[in-house]
Amino acid sequence: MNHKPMEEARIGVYVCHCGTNIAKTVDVAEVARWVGEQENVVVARDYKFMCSSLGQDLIESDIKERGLTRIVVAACSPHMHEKTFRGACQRAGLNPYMFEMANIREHDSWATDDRAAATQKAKALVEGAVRRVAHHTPLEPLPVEINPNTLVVGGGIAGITTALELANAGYHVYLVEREPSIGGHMAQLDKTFPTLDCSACILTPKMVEVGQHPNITLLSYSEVEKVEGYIGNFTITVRKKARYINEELCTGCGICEEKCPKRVVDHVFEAGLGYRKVVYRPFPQAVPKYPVIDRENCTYFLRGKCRACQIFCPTKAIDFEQEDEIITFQVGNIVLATGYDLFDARRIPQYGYGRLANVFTSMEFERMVNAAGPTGGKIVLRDGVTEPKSVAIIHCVGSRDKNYHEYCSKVCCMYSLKFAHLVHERLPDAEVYNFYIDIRAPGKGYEEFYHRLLHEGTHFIRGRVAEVTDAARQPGEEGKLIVQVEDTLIGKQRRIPVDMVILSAGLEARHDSREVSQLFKMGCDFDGFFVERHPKLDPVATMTEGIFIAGCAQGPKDIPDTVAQGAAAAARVAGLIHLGTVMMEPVRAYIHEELCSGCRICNTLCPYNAIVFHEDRQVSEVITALCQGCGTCVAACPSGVISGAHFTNEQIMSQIEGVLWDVRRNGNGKQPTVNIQQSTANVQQPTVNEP
Amino acid sequence: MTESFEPVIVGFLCNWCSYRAADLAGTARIHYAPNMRPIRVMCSGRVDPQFVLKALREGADGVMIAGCHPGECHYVNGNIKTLRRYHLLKRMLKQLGVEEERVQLVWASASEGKQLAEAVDRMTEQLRALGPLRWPERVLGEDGRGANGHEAFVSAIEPREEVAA
Amino acid sequence: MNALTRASRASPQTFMQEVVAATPGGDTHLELCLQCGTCGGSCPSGRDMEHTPRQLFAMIAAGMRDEVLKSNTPWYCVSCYYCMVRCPQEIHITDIMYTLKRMAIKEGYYQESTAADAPDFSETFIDFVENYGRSFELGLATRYHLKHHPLSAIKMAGFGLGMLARGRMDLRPTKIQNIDQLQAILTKAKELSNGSFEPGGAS
Amino acid sequence: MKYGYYPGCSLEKNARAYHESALVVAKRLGIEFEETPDWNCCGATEYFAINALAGYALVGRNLALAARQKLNGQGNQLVAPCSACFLNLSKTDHYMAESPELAEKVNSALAAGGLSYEPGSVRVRHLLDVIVDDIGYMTVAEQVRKPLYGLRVAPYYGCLVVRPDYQHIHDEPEYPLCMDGLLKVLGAEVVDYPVKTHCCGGHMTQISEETALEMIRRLLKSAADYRADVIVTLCPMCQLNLDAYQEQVNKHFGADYHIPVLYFTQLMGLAFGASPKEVGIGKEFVDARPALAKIQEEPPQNAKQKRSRPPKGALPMPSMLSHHKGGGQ
Repeated sequence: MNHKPMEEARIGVYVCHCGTNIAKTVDVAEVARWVGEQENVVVARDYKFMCSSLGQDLIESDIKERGLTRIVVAACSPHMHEKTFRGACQRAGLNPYMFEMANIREHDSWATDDRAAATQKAKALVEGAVRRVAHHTPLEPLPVEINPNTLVVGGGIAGITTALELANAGYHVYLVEREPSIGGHMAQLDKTFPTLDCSACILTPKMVEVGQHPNITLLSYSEVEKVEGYIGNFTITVRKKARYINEELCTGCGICEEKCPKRVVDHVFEAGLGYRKVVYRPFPQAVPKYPVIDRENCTYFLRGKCRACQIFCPTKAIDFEQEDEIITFQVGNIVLATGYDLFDARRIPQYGYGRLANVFTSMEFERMVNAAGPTGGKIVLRDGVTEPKSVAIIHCVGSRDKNYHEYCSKVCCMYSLKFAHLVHERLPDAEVYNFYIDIRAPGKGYEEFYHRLLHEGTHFIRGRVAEVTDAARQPGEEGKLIVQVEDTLIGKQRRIPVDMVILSAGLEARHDSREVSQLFKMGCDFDGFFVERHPKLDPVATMTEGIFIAGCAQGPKDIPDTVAQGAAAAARVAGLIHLGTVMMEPVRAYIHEELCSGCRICNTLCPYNAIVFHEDRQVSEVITALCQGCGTCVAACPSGVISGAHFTNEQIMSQIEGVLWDVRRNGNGKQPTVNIQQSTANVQQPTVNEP
Repeated sequence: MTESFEPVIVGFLCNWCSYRAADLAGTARIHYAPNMRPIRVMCSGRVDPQFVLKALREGADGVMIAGCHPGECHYVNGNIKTLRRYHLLKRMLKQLGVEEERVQLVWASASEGKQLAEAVDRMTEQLRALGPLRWPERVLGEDGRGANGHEAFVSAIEPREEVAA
Repeated sequence: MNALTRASRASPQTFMQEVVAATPGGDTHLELCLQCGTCGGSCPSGRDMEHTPRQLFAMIAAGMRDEVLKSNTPWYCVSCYYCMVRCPQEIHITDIMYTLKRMAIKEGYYQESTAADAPDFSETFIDFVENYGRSFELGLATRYHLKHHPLSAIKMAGFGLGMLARGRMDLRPTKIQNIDQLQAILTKAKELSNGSFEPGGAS
Repeated sequence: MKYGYYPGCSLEKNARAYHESALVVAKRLGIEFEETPDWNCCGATEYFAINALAGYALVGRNLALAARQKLNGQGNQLVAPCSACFLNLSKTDHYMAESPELAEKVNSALAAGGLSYEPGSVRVRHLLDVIVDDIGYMTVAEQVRKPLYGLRVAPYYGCLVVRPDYQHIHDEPEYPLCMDGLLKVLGAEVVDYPVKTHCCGGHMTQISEETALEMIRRLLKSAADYRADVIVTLCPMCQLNLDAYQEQVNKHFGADYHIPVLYFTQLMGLAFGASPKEVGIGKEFVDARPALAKIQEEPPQNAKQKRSRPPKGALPMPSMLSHHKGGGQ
């Protein structure tokens, strides 16, 4: 099984310096010189920046002038520049799949300081690519039509923005929201920083627009259950949960809610600070306007009695018999805007939330200061009447802490400043303390807002709070909550007695984000946030074609950033719809029918059911449109008659031989005496100089 | 600088998770042993046991197969199939007298650059301790016909023309 | 093992590397200090320390060797581990305090600190352990107090009588049977740690 | 169930009451202890300050001896009732596993005495954890003969059993509830003691009396503020500091605290029907008898009443996270 390269292979190899990114660690000139001596290699060069237009010109002119039939570029990760160089090949008239990339930056020069070992590894990677490319065959990308409808998951400000952008551009959108109303977290807020505009005033018109838009199908109180297909052709199955309200008949008059005799603590919209009825709309401006019966708490469902809502409903819209509805539809693209969960402050017991009555979370405080909230906007202690004379606001609760979340939640500093302002505004005599590690105020008008709070007389104490306790030590502490902290600017431990403590809880990924990412077959990082295609250059696309992300589902961010990302995702989707078709990588499996034994092992292995068995001919066949190119069937075929385009056995076997050039017993390499010195000292600081 | 044995590891990295984990390790400038030479496959499920045997036969001292975590496969469950194959392969290699540590299956998501780098470091350490594989001597025996009385077995996985070469 | 730990173990160059190298048990994460003050805020004896642990870490990073080793801070550490479990960067603070104590003793710095007696308490304690295999409260209290606080020794005498009266203190130390074995182990351990403060240090 | 038993120096002497009551309780609960032969001191908080490797070797000898005990075929479990002993034993085992370098050096030292220790071969347990986790509240409840009705107790855990919790056995290092649950099973009224995991000062009484007395005062004040009759502890050092120094605290701060400090095993023994003498009552400096006299035959009236409803107009109170503990076998 010695894989002889095809006769006509004339290979050009280009070793990139990437400035000093590669050249500093890998002896690029030596690699180019050495590979020039290898079989089938006609041209071998090293060059400062291969991805530059001059670098690409080099490839193009060599193809034309030297009659190259295959190209290898040793540079960065193919995820960075494979497309770039394929383009160069194509412009020179070479099929773009006659190209292979060797990753000697991310996988080599950046991963070690040892020049000798890095150079040796670079040679191995380049030789692997050279041997592989010799077996490449011309391939054509597969065109796929794009269905112009789009699914948007999540009806917070991110999803609302995406849906409206697309709908206003004339495209149809299915907006799926889990809760009874759209609006998301933004609907819970009172004021928004730093301009202090009223959150509801700017959000509710957009919610209404969504509810009335002819291009938007709003599926609230619904969840996506199944996602099938691929870019251009997704089939979506949604469960529309029973509201027990006939939407045709309901006018949204609210009488049912008024008459319902039972109330429960509202842990969602009111963040646990207030109550709601069992038949309820989360808030008066809810979109859609229809209420929902909370089956778990409803007296009728629990004991078969009551029916107060049904008795009083003027339009007979209450329907206890209603069942969940399963809806299926087709879309071409998907935008996930599923938002965030607030960090559960009870996980840090030393801050006392759940034990000490007057410790509140930030979301509780948002509801408290909201004029439509449980206290009508009055700032009071848990007893509902006493106004606090002193308030402590603790930053970084659950954020910037390896025990919980290592990342900075980005919005807490600013909303904590906003809270301080609101306390000053409503309780002018109250003392306000902000306990912070660093004040992070990067944004338009943000730093200025911080200065405004300094002016308003907020006490800023730099130190992460150690604990909040009711254990008084000194006379002044009796009956108070004591915030114990190191004032790091003084270098002394301080104990500040206050009446009220607000915990500025961080943002975390939705508790079920992992399941959601699996449902949509896309990536989720360690913290549970969805992974973008590129952190800088492609922040709304994902690794999965046709699936985009927006808002806090991707990572903590404030409203302006969320809106920008929602609109960006819409623009990306609109671009694809406008294009009508996309080209897909032709990495697909193919069964050589004449050799197929009909054992059917591959049939059950395929996760996409893309392999059908023809009873008449007793052979299996891959449906190209369904195949995603994973290659599992290729590896499993006992007769070895399934080939995976661009990942054939010959290609991989040759690559194995190549990467082992120096240790092969049959190969041209001598037994190596590689001295790899584990570098220890002088660990480099990461530098930001990616091209 | 010490004159010590440096193992060569062939790494089969899945395009969606582990390959990107290795990219991330580089981007984050996490330094780790340069002994692993990665080969990209679309899914760890594409790793044919033949590839592993080929690599060991061609002089690698170990093979690392790296894929997405179970339940996070880009292709639904390709990695589960890898896992099953891996266990069968391990059993076979054990019979041939190849130490367990030489073929390892690792899960690394795209965000786990550090974990992947640590896995490479760990495996490199283990193989340094084990020493070179020396497939011909160990598996084929002096006469190239199988060292442990596995002639038939060996001939099945070891194509004849190669043995002769 | 992280880069700092690796570099420190190989050949400590900075004061921070020295401290890391002398602290056993995996990565100390000392280099990750955010200066947030969780340690200083949590410390039950923090009010009597000359420097909060946080300040000490900044001083270590700044290479202020003399000031760090003269500080009373490590000697006021009560090993309650509050700082260590609360530290958002998972720094092994308590272990680092032990390291600083060892370094201060070795270099004689502690005599200048306001907790100059503390090392002697530890040494008196382990002296009994090394000779008998068990601790001996009466002996410890008598020897330590007579040496350092002769006045309070009188007060302590009452305390000791109370302990004796309640059967909570013995007049003679208990000796383990195989004291030779223990002494051989400890001698060997000290020999192994020679030249460094800790296992796995510079060698 | 058979466990190795490492009493430690304190239980031999000043915490004799802990030792005696632990044995009484163990017997009633069917726990069998086999003392590790010829154990030595764990070094408390002192040895690591002088020589770290010798400190680990000192503890290593105990682990090596415990590993040799070979108890009823099960993986050896070693119970240490003293917090400092518990921490030092589990810390040494943990760090030896974390750092092969440390393990190698400790073993070279142990070899000088003909011993060796493989990290992980002994599972170090604290007595409280054994009673709550292995035995369980149900079994404890079955043994209660004289419930502690009417006795208000402040459960005091101190530091080293709950922190740093190398083995992740504790429900919550900041606000543990397992001993609270145990004391409730005994019929006592458990106060929500806010400083339950604060430090008693350890050896600070010997280094800086001023610092130490203040730390002890805080604990006594909080117990008094919560009107506790007894502070219940699981650590000899905590018991000694709070009990033996209480008089000094009173003198120093002009206070008047009289709060007896008992081991949880002493209260368990009493509830199981043992005599005060059997469980070492009388060895404490602050006499426990007046407090124990408050124990009633019947549960107090107020405990039977339902929790009073919050006043009208009050905002809902969030719940605490619950960690299930005390399931038993």
